[in-house]
Amino acid sequence: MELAVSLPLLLGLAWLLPLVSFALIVALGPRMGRGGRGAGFLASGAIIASLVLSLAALALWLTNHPIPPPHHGEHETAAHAAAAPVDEAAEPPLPAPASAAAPLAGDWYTVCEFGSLRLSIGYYIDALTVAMFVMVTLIASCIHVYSFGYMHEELHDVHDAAVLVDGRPLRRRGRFHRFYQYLSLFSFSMLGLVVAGNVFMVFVFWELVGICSYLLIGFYIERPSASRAGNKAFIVNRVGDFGMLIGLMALWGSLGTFAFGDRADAAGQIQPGIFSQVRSQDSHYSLVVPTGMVRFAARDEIETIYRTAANQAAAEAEVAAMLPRWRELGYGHGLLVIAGLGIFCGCVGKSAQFPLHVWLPDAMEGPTPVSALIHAATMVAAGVYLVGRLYPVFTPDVMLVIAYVGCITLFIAATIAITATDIKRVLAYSTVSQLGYMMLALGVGGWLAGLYHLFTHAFFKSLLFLGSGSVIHATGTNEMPEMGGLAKKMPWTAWTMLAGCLAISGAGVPLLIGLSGYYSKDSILAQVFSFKVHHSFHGWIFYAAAAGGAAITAFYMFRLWYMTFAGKPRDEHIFEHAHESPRTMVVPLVILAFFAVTVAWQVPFTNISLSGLLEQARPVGTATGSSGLSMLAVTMPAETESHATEIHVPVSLTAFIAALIGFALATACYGLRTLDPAEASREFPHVYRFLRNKWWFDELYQRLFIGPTLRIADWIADLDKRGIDRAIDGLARAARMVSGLDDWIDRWLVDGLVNRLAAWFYDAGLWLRRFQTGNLRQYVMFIVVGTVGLFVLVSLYWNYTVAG
Amino acid sequence: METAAINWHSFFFLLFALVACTFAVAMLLSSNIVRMAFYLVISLGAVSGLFFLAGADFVGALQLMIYVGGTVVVLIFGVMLTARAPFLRMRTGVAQWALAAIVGGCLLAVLLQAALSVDEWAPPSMVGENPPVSNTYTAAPLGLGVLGVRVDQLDEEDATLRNGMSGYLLPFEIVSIHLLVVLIGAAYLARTKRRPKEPTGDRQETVEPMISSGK
Amino acid sequence: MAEYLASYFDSQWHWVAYALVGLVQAGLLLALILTGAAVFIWMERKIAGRIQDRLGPSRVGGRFGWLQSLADGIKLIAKEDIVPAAADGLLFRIAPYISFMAAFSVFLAIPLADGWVALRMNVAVFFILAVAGLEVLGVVLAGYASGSKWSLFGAMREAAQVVSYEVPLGLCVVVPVMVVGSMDLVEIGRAQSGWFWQWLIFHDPFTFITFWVFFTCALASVNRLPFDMPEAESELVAGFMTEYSGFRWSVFFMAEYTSMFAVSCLAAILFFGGWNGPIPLATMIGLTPDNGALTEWLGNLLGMMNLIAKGFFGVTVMIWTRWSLPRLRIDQVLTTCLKYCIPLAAAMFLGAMLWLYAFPGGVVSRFVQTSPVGGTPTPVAVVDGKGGV
Amino acid sequence: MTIDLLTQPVGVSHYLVVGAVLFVSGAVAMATKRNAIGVLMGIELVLNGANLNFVAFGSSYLRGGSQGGVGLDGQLIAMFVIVLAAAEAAVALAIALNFYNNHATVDVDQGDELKG
Repeated sequence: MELAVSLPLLLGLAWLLPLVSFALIVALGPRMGRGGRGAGFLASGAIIASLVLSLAALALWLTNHPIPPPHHGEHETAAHAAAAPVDEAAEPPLPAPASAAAPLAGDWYTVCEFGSLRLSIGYYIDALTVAMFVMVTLIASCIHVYSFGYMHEELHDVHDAAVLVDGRPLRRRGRFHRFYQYLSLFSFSMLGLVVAGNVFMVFVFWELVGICSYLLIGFYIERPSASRAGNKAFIVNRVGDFGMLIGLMALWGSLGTFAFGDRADAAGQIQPGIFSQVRSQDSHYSLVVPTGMVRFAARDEIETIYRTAANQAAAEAEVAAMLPRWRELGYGHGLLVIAGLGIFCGCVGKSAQFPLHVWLPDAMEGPTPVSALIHAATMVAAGVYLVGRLYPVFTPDVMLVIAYVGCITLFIAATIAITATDIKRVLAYSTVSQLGYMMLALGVGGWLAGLYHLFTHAFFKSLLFLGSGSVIHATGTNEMPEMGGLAKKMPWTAWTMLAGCLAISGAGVPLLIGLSGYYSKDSILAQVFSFKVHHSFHGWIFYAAAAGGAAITAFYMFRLWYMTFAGKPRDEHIFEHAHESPRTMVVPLVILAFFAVTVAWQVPFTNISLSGLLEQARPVGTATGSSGLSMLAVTMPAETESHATEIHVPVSLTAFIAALIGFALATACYGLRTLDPAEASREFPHVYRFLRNKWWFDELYQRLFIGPTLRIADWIADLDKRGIDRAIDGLARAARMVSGLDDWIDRWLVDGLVNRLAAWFYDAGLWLRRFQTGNLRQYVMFIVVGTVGLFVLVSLYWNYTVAG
Repeated sequence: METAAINWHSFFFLLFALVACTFAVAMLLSSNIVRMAFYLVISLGAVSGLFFLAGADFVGALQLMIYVGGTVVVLIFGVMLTARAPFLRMRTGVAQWALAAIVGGCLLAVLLQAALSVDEWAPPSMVGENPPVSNTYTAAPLGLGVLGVRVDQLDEEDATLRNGMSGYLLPFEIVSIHLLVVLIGAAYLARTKRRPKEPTGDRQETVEPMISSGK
Repeated sequence: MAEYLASYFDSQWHWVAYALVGLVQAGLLLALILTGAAVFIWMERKIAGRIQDRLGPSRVGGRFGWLQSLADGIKLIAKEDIVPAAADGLLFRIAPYISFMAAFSVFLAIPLADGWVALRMNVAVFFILAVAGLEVLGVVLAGYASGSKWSLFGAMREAAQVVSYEVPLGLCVVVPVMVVGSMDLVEIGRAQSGWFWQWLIFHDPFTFITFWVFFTCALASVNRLPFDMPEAESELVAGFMTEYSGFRWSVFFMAEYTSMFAVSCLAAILFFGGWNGPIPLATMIGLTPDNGALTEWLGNLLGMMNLIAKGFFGVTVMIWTRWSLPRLRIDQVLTTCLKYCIPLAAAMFLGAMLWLYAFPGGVVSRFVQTSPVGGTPTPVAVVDGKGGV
Repeated sequence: MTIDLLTQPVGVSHYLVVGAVLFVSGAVAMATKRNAIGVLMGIELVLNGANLNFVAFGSSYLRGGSQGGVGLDGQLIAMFVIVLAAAEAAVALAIALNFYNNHATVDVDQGDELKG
């Protein structure tokens, strides 16, 4: 089958299977096996089938688009890169990308079409889509299987000790099936978000994953903290989505299309999508303000032209002639920036970036597999994914904003993670921090670096979360100070988690080989370093934050590991009861650990590697550095520049040393206990409290937004009560007076008449009542007498001649 | 004139009519409920004989089956409901009897006057002939009549009458549904509920379980 | 026959001839029934003896005790006629005759051979069902009039049982009526002339099953074991017959055997070809109406013997059943009727209807390629415009 | 006279007279019987009287074999009356039983709670 047919088919099937599972579980739910056990099998079967289909799609993609051998400058074979210095000058700027790896864009189904508004279920498939599919389905499969062990309590009635009803633990029915129902819905939504072929569809599935997140955070709905966290996540995301809507409106209002790719309409005419409008072939795929935006911005002038021109054709010609001029004048540039910022605003919400990052740590109220799947590996990465997907739209200024947001986020989150004691919270802040890394990389032009980190992070972070879940499952607590020494009790969990810690810290032999995090983090740092070449001020800030962040990352990760698994048990009771998790939970851990270590490696004896695959999906025209359309004169370095030896080598060493410092510090404080962390917190009480209270963000928002909102609401309520209600009361009083008058008329005039009549009838009835004696036999007599009487009457008065 | 041969049809008519009327009046005059039922059965049986004589075999058999059979059930109820004192009598006052007799007499007079005053209803002049009493076919024409095919009106001049009016299919169906509803309703009405205190009830209690065992 | 006799009288005395003929016919029928009853009682005692590993009556009348019933009868007639003090005298006295009359009246409409029927009716089946149902009247009256608890219980049970079983019985009877297309028993008998595979029981699987339901219900409606609730001597002394003795008691007894014989004859006519033997012997040796009145008469005589033999066989089976099966409880009796017999009969009714719809000509005659010997069943309801057929 | 009756064919009027007697007996029974079952029996008699009339009107024999009257309709109506009378009897008996359950008697004179 042709690739253009088979790929959408495969991915479409992989996408819809979880929906089928969801629908079936909704319909049958608790009736599927004992305690709804069947729901788990169904959902897992669906997602594993999706995984198989996605793998088939990947194989199909790779056979049709072979990855070229990694030439010099390719990142993951660092030794190779070091051996063959990059000849930057000899390499011409990348031309238009090879059409071999061109994305497949199209529609499965058109929902509706109103004029230029065309809503459709479409697809946009490139290497990134395929890779995301494999990653999402793989991790989701692991988590589905893992949840069999983790959620087994939900198979029967649950006593939730966290919620007290009348002083006793709440007893409720198990929700095993519901958990899998939500997981299926989430898998469907996430895959839909990935495969989406237009911004409209992206938005729909964006909200769908949001609602899944909301439902799953609030899975233990009886716990006030869980329902509050769910609401928080939902509301905070609304703030971001509001900006995203603005961005979407800006795009659609000016470009007239939602679709990413080009589409041939019924007449065979090519309808350009967003990407080809922003970076058209005419402008050699560099970012220009698209014609639509220019015309939108210059609509007053165009109107004038149309008023003055002789006919339409002439007016159109004049407009066409004026377009370059307007473009030069910067018409529509603001619109493009607004579109980019708006969309990024949505990504900020979903990916928990700096101002809106507060929801993610609270989202840890949900079950741990959910945290691993949604709040670490996939959904929160959707923001990064969307930035990567819409990369061609962002102007350098927007990119700078993205970079700053990412930079701030990564630093803040990393610092908070140092003092957190809840094992899941540490991981949550780590996630926020890593997402900041990705944003930073994308912001400084490192498209590949950002998305690369997305993939590697997905594996090791889901691994870490599942490991923490395993620990929580074994100990029944989230607090690290109550753990310790668990490595003896649960070796599998401990060692797989160690692999995850190493991966996230970027462990490896510099310039030679490392775990997956080593490659992605190195490429981010390299890109930042390369950016520093052009903008030393911004660059220094970014670089310092990134390198410092790397050190802090290593510190808090090993702090976590040591506090949990090493040393002596701090709570003997918990330690006694700890045990290794069941096989359904350990096997996914091992699988994910394998991928956390190896996902960035090249497949032996082939050219296949993750970075090579992603490179195929690089948006047209973003490979080269650019400085166009920047109001702040920002120049984005080309990503290939970062492969240069003079960048690569120092960055590798910096990263390695930073990680080493963090590791050493953690070992000293928590492993060997030569340094007492408590002492540090005593010595810097303000810093400690500052970090401990998460930079006072929640309190700040309380003061800034929530408090004023409540005050305004109070005020409006007052207005309602005092002003509007009183007016209505007065009206009602007047109405009562009028009705009192009516009442009098009704009672004395109308009713009086009717009552008098009724009284007469009543008297007549009383009189007639005497005939109803209740004596059956008397009635028979009445009937007989009546019949005879009638007969006599008829005989007397009936004219027999008529009757014949 | 030679005395005409006896008309057996008339003979049996007189026999059955006499039986029917006699036992109807006997039922009226009796005050023992079981005897009343017995007289009623005989009266109804005689009426079914009259039906046979009128050439309505099917209706006659139906009368025998349903009425007479149904009266057996009435009998049982009579036994059941009056079982407290074996031969319970409920006296009716003489004045009421007199009143009923007067009114009933008036009604009878009116009806007889009507019955005898129409010439068309007078006996046909077929002295000494015995119309066939049996070997009539009534079941099939009745069935066809229910369906709207009238075999008795094939030589009718009015085409609308001849070619079938709608028949009685709809009433027939309604009646069948009606019967079903009545059965259910009767079962509902007669179901055992709380009972008032029995003044003297040994006989009652011995009868009751037997009836309820018929559920 | 009546017209023939009447020709010897003056026209005003014709009624004497008619009355004579009527009396003679009734007497013949009565003789048949009474003889039959006597024989059945003897058979019952013999069969019961054999089944219980005894000899039964063996002395009266020489071998086999074949005059035992007669001796019993003489003894019963000679007994004192006792009416209890608490009884309702009139009803107590009249009740046995009502029962016997009902049982006897059934024979009015049963054709003993082709055309040999006291009163040929086109609704004969219906008539028989209606009249047979009257027997219960006598029982109920007897039970009430006896003024005895046992009698009342017996009568109540009888009423509940018979009224319930009339429903499946009627449904079963409708099946052969539907197959033949007539309620006239003579027509039904004629429709089965020929070889035994023309019998209605072999007409289709549904009629086959219907017969067994019919037989069960017939057993119940004549109060034979295992359905003899009204008598139930182990529970109710003798049920409605407790207070009876002597001749009245024997009348009840005769009524019972007469009804047994009647339902057996009815079953024979409805399902087993009536007067037609398994082999059309009469037709083979030329005893048909075509060869003159005498041969017709002889053929009919043969047919009558045939029918009586079948009726006897039916009664024998009933006796056999009685001494083989234990008695049911009253609730089991009614459960059998309402939960099994009625649904089964209704299903058979539907099935037979569909079968007729599917195979209008019948199946057996289609496979067995012999033409019916006694002529094909005549189609019913040939409308002649006078309401007759 | 007697001989006349025996030799003359019967006509519709004869039946009507019998029907009238039955009807009046029934009506008077309804009016005089205090026993609910007796009242029911009176109703049966009344219906039978009416039925007799229907059959008589529909019978061709009673008209010397000639057509006329109401034809088959008479028998059909009689049939419906019989069937509906069975239904009526079932309900009436159920009511009587219920009445008995509530009043411990079947004297209809006791059932005058709804009098005016």
